[in-house]
Amino acid sequence: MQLITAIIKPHMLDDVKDALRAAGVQGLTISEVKGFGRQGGHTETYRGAEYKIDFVPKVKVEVVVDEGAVDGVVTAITEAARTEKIGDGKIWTTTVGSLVRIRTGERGADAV
Amino acid sequence: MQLITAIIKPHMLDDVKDALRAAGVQGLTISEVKGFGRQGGHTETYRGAEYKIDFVPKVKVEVVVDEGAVDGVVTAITEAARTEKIGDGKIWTTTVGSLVRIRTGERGADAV
Amino acid sequence: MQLITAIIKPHMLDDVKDALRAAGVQGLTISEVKGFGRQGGHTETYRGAEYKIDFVPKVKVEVVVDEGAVDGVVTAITEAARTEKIGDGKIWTTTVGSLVRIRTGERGADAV
Amino acid sequence: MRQRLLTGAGLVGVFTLLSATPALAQDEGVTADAVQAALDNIWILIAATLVIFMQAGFALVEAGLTRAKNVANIMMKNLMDFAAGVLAFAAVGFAFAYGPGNDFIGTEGFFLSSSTFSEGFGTLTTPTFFIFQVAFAATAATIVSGAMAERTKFKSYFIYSIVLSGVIYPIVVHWTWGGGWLSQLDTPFHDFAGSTIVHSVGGWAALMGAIILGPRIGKYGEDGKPRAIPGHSIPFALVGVFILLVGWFGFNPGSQLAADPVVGQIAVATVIAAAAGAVTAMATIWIRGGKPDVAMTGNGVLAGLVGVTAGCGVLDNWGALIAGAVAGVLVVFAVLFFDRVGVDDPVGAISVHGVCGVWGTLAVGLFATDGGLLYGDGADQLITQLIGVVAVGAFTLVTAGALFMAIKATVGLRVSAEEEIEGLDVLEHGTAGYGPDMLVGAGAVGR
Amino acid sequence: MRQRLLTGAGLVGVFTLLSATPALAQDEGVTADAVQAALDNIWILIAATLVIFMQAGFALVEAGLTRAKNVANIMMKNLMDFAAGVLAFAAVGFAFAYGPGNDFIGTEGFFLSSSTFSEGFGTLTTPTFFIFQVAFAATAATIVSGAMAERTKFKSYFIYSIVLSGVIYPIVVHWTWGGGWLSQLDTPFHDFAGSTIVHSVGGWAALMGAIILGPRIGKYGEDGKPRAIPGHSIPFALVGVFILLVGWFGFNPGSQLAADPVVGQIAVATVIAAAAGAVTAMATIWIRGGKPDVAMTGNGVLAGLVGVTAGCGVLDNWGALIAGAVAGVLVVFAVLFFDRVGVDDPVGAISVHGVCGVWGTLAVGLFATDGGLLYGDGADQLITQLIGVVAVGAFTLVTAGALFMAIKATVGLRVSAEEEIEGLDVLEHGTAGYGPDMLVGAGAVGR
Amino acid sequence: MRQRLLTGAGLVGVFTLLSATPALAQDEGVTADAVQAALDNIWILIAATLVIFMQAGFALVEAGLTRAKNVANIMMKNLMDFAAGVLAFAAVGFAFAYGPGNDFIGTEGFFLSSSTFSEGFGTLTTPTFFIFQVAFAATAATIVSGAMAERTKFKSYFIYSIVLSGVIYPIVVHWTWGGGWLSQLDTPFHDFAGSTIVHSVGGWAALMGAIILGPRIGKYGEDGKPRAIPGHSIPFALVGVFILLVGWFGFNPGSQLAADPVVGQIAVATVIAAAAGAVTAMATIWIRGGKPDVAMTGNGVLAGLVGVTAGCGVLDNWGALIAGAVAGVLVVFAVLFFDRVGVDDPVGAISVHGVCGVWGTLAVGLFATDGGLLYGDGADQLITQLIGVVAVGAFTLVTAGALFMAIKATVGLRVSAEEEIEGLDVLEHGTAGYGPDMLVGAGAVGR
Ligand SMILES: Nc1ncnc2c1ncn2[C@@H]1O[C@H](COP(=O)(O)OP(=O)(O)O)[C@@H](O)[C@H]1O
Ligand SMILES: Nc1ncnc2c1ncn2[C@@H]1O[C@H](COP(=O)(O)OP(=O)(O)O)[C@@H](O)[C@H]1O
Ligand SMILES: Nc1ncnc2c1ncn2[C@@H]1O[C@H](COP(=O)(O)OP(=O)(O)O)[C@@H](O)[C@H]1O
Repeated sequence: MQLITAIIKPHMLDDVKDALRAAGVQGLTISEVKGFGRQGGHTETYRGAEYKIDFVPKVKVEVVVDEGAVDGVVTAITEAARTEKIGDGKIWTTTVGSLVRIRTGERGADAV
Repeated sequence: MQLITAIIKPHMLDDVKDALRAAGVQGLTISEVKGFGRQGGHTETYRGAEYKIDFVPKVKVEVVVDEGAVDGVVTAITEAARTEKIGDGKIWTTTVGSLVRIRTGERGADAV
Repeated sequence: MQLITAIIKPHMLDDVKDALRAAGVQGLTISEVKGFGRQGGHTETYRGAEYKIDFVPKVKVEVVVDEGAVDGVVTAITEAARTEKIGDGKIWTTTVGSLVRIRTGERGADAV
Repeated sequence: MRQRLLTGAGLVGVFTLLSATPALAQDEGVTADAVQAALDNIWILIAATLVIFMQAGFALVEAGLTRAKNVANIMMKNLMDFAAGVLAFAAVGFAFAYGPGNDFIGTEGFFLSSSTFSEGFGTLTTPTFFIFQVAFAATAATIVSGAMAERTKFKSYFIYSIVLSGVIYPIVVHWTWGGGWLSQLDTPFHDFAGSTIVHSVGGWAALMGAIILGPRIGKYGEDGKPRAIPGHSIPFALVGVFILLVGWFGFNPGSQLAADPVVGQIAVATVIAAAAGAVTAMATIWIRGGKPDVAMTGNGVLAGLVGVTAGCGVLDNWGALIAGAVAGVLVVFAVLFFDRVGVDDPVGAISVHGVCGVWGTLAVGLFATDGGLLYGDGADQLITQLIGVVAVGAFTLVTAGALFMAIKATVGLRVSAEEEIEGLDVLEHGTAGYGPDMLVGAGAVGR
Repeated sequence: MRQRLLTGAGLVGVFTLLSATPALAQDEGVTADAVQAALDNIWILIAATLVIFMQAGFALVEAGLTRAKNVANIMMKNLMDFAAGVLAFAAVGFAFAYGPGNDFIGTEGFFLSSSTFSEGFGTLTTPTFFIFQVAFAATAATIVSGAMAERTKFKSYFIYSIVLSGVIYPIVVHWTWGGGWLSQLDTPFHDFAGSTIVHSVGGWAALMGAIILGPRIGKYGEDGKPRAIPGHSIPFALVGVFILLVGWFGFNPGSQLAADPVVGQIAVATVIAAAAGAVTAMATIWIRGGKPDVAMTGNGVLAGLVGVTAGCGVLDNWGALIAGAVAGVLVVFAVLFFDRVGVDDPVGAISVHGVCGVWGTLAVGLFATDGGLLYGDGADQLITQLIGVVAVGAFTLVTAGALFMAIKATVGLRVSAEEEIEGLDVLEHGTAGYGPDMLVGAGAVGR
Repeated sequence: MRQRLLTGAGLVGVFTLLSATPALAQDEGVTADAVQAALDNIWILIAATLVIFMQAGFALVEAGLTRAKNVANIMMKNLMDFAAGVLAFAAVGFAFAYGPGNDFIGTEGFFLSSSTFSEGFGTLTTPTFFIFQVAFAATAATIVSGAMAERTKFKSYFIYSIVLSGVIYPIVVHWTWGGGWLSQLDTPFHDFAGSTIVHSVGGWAALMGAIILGPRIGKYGEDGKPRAIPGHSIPFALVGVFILLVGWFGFNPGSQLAADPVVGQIAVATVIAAAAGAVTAMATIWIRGGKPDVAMTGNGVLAGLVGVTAGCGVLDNWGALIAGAVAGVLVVFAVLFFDRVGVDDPVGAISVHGVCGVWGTLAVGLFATDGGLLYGDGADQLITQLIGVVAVGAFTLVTAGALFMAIKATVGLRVSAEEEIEGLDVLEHGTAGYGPDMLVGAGAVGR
């Protein structure tokens, strides 16, 4: 099994969620993060003084999926989250050793 | 070493923390996340209009432990976080290559 | 490729960011987390009653880097985040299977 | 007055009597008439202060019922329609409203010209009268910001608010309180404290603004169904409601324009209507939507208040109760209606001030203890009230509509979609309205 | 009045004099008595407005000292106990309190019957008197919501508040201000602005409510020790305290029920007691707890105010200082005491209003410059004060207790444990009180 | 008074007349003079209440413009400078200010000694006069907390505020309103409501405090350039501004110290200056910084108000407009200036109250319709104004400077760097000002 982690633009979340559902994903976990990258931050002004906001709000999506589903899910996210503007984000995968569903204690693919 | 990641119900956090301590865990990191899954969201009403809350608040617990401790810790979390109602969450493990304690620069098992 | 995850003290973030930039890192993602560890929490008082704050605010830094850069980056973070007081945090690494840049669909090292 | 100049706040020396103050004059004996005049002026100044306090109430209601990313913008709009409104009303509005002229508009007395207004207004000095009137003008103007919230360019709103306070509202005042044609009908138009003159002017301008702007991004689903966009702070909204309630004790009783013991009854009518509006609005949304919605109940209080504003001087307690209770029901259905037909009014301003303003004005024709249809006094008053409602409504819809179209065609009315999504605070004003320690990740989740 | 109906807010035409206003009447000469009567009515209306403003203060204090997940609920309770209270008091409460009847209760004058109350109250018109009294009734009712916060069903609270404003509080008023038995003792009971009549009625009802409800989930550890559940917004709580302080300048000086220069001294006593309460509460918690706790100091201000409310008309500055200072100490120990014995009062309402209300009432017997024990005038007044405290306390504890038990047995008093954990906002009212951009992950961490 | 003691709030029985109240007295006929005196006292009490309400305004402005981690601390400072200020001013300040003595300081009348002040102040009773004056003292004191926010020890601030309210401010009052040397110049110093006496005293004390404390950690980059540290809540800041605006209608018109119809004009001058200040400050920062900054516009309102405070009794509308408009420009440049020279004033208190206080005082010398240089009356008044500005400025800078140095040398003035980074709320007061459900991870990100 693989954990797919995607950093996306916050306002693309609904599209990504829908795409993942369409791709057969039944569960996922998201969190609010801030990103630093090529997109750069921006300068704000307050009472005449400036300050730099280096970190841009992003949403992190985490999904554990079966090996077989990895490519499909990565593609689904890539397409749904793409605006073609800088800062669209990244997706990476890591290998999951074991997975447990807390409610039932099921393990492995059954737990997804 | 393994990184154990658990998604649990927020109000089970105290129990999980106590169980982990009892299992010999000395450190852990948590964050606030939102989950999407079988549990489903719920509908709220505001000024007569409805809207759907798809994401349910969850807490993510991350613990890095020695290989030997993995099973015990996973079991401890599973038991402590279980309410047997849908939405209890997941636990997964990934392999950690190296671990450093920033304060001392210690590496590996010493750093846990 | 490797995902480097660092748990650091919030007020060291600026230093860590600068050190990573100096080490050639072009992108990273951070999030607000809370940590439990040797540092312990503290007791607060409110209207004459006490309560224990077990979790201490921390910042989690995640950076995906090429194999070759891992050691340099880990060292950079370790040095920049160190205050030598308890609670400085941890760094761990996990292996990334694949990495995609959403905007372009680039994969692997090009996507970093 | 030289003397006063010399003595700071009036104390010439320690332990001597105050000099050159009315206090001294009293030693020579003041007349009861003079004291009554002083009392009238003091009371109206206090009432005006209460009405000005309503600006904080409006700001809080509107801020509370919109999203955190636009909070600085909405506060700023409320501040500036007051500031710009005061200057515009002083420069030209007051002359249009109360200056000598024809039946339609005042044509003299710009810049508060003291020669034009040398006689004062009854026992009220011109400044006292002005401060009360300018507070009303600012109220009319500020109603609109809520309906246009979260998507209007700041610059454009600024222009609108100057024209409304300086021209549109004053003309309506001239027709009525200013002695113009509506006050000269056989059965003159009766709007004691401004259900139509103040509130529905604001409400209709808000309607045109909301229509011409279009709804906020995300307000309607792909199926065209309205979606809730919850406000970011119910406590702000309800504190705002409380403050408005308090301010209304200046708004309604102060409209007596004199310190007359009758103001007690006006206040009682006001509080009964507010309470009734709260209870019926709560009951209505509870029955219709399954829960006692808090924001809607807050709207109910305001609906009750607007509903009794026209009649608070001529309704008895039962009349006030009905005026308020009906307004509380009406506001709920109006909010649902505008939502359904695609008019996106984040705070319910059109329903509260427009719809209930109309209702309150008509209620006078029905329930006035002297002149009301239901008190057996015939339909004369009711017909006049209808004429007033229609005339003021039409005038405001047309002029405010033209104004917004003109602004749209020139400086533009709406911010870019990107700015709307990001929030107006950063892009229009430079910084977020909440510090990074308060504002959770751009409200991304669950939007 | 027909004339007024015709002329809107009183202006018949541009630049003619006001018609049919007192202003005109003055041309024929008003009497000084009439002006004083007008002044009395205006002043009491303003005082009533200040007291009504206290509703915002209570709402903010209670919202600030409870958790974000229940903020809409607590605001709504504060709004509805005002709205329902106004209607209940107008319908029956005012008659029970001030209507003709026996020594225990008024039995005539329901629905503000104008024939019953045709004579007014001294120089005050019945409406003016009513608006001041209804504001007091709402105050008594609203005290309770804080003590029962975060776990009470909205519907049940709504019922409670109608009964308190409509029946329980009015009966206590009848005994005292209404001329009933406590005012007819040889040495009549003295409670100038309501330490007992308003505040401790609220406080004792709050005590019964909190006991019958039981503590919030998580308030007591497994060892039975109280745990702090910090409020979500100290700024709300302290702004609420400031607003209450401001409102008290209507509450106490207004209770003179006339525009008499003596109100200045009442205000000075009030402000000195408030300041003293703040300082001593801060000092007490600082010494006991190691830090100058902000919420407790806010309670200290209110304690000082409640402590001087009974005596503000008869204490000199030193008496006021002591009344306030002792209240500031008392409130801290009372909060700690109730916490320890398992009565969970999230905002300290029982301590502030109940305990300090008793203290303030007794302080009259000790420090009244005329009649006080410590001024050598014997214990008569003190004994009467004790009788009043006990009688009112017992009556309120019994009736409020019975009321809450009855509600518990029928519609139920407390929400389900799940709802309590989730927060009352979503489940009772449909939406969270804060938008998703403000509310951090359900307060999960560190709970 | 015995009678009153017996009868609670004045009702001896149901439906009997009020006994022993002015109402009864009136049956024997009151004189117009007595009614005017009652009116004067009532009005000044109301004005004082409005001024006391400004405490909430200051608290909100200061809380809004600083960070969430220090919000409880700033609220507490605002509360305690009021509480401590009231006690200190009652104990000694009032005597220093208005007690008999020499041209420099009052030396009798401590603890509001009733024998010293038995005659009252004109028609005002001593308590009425005191309540108005103590509200002013608290205003002067509270100005400072904003400039010293986010880094001052609570204990040290507490000491400062007692000395300012009890000694420094009263001495300045004695020189002027108290009949001292500045009021005895050939052309006496004119500061109607306290641009210099109240505001610039606060402003200069704030300047010394900010300098002696040094800037907050992180305010200046390694290059020495000022960095913005955004406040955590613009809505708080702007509601605070609205409240201050409302309070100013007690501050300025109340300074007439009598219920004179002229207060209407004072209020008009006040509102025009406030509006002008808002507009010009907005325009200035818009031109200079590219965006209409909200916090700065809020400062503009306050600048306009401070700018007209000295002259509101002697300026016509045009004068008020200029006073306010210039203040609005001035405040922006002053804020930028102090920022640049390393004086870290998080809320702009020095600029608003110090700089615009000076401007407002000088504006009297320029624009007073009677005595102003630009009205052709020569420079006498202007020179006096300058003398007053310099004398009060020098006195305050020296005494406040000495005070802060003394505190620094003894209990210390500034919290530790660690505490400053963590936030003052937890370490000084025991808990965070916001619950865990509101406060995002210690504001770590983007700091
Ligand atoms: N090496 C990295 N490791 C972790 N996160 C990264 C990395 N590079 C970029 N990110 C995340 O992806 C986001 C987008 O990256 P950015 O370089 O701005 O644009 P793009 O996605 O178009 O390349 C960043 O804001 C950051 O959150
Ligand atoms: N495939 C997944 N990947 C990541 N997180 C998941 C996944 N499936 C579920 N989750 C997380 O677990 C939580 C609980 O899952 P859910 O399907 O609702 O119930 P249950 O745990 O009983 O199966 C979700 O809210 C989500 O946060
Ligand atoms: N085993 C672990 N797994 C995950 N996070 C950990 C672990 N141990 C510690 N941490 C994180 O590192 C932080 C610092 O650890 P702590 O034991 O307090 O001090 P130190 O870093 O000096 O050893 C903790 O607050 C927690 O966030």
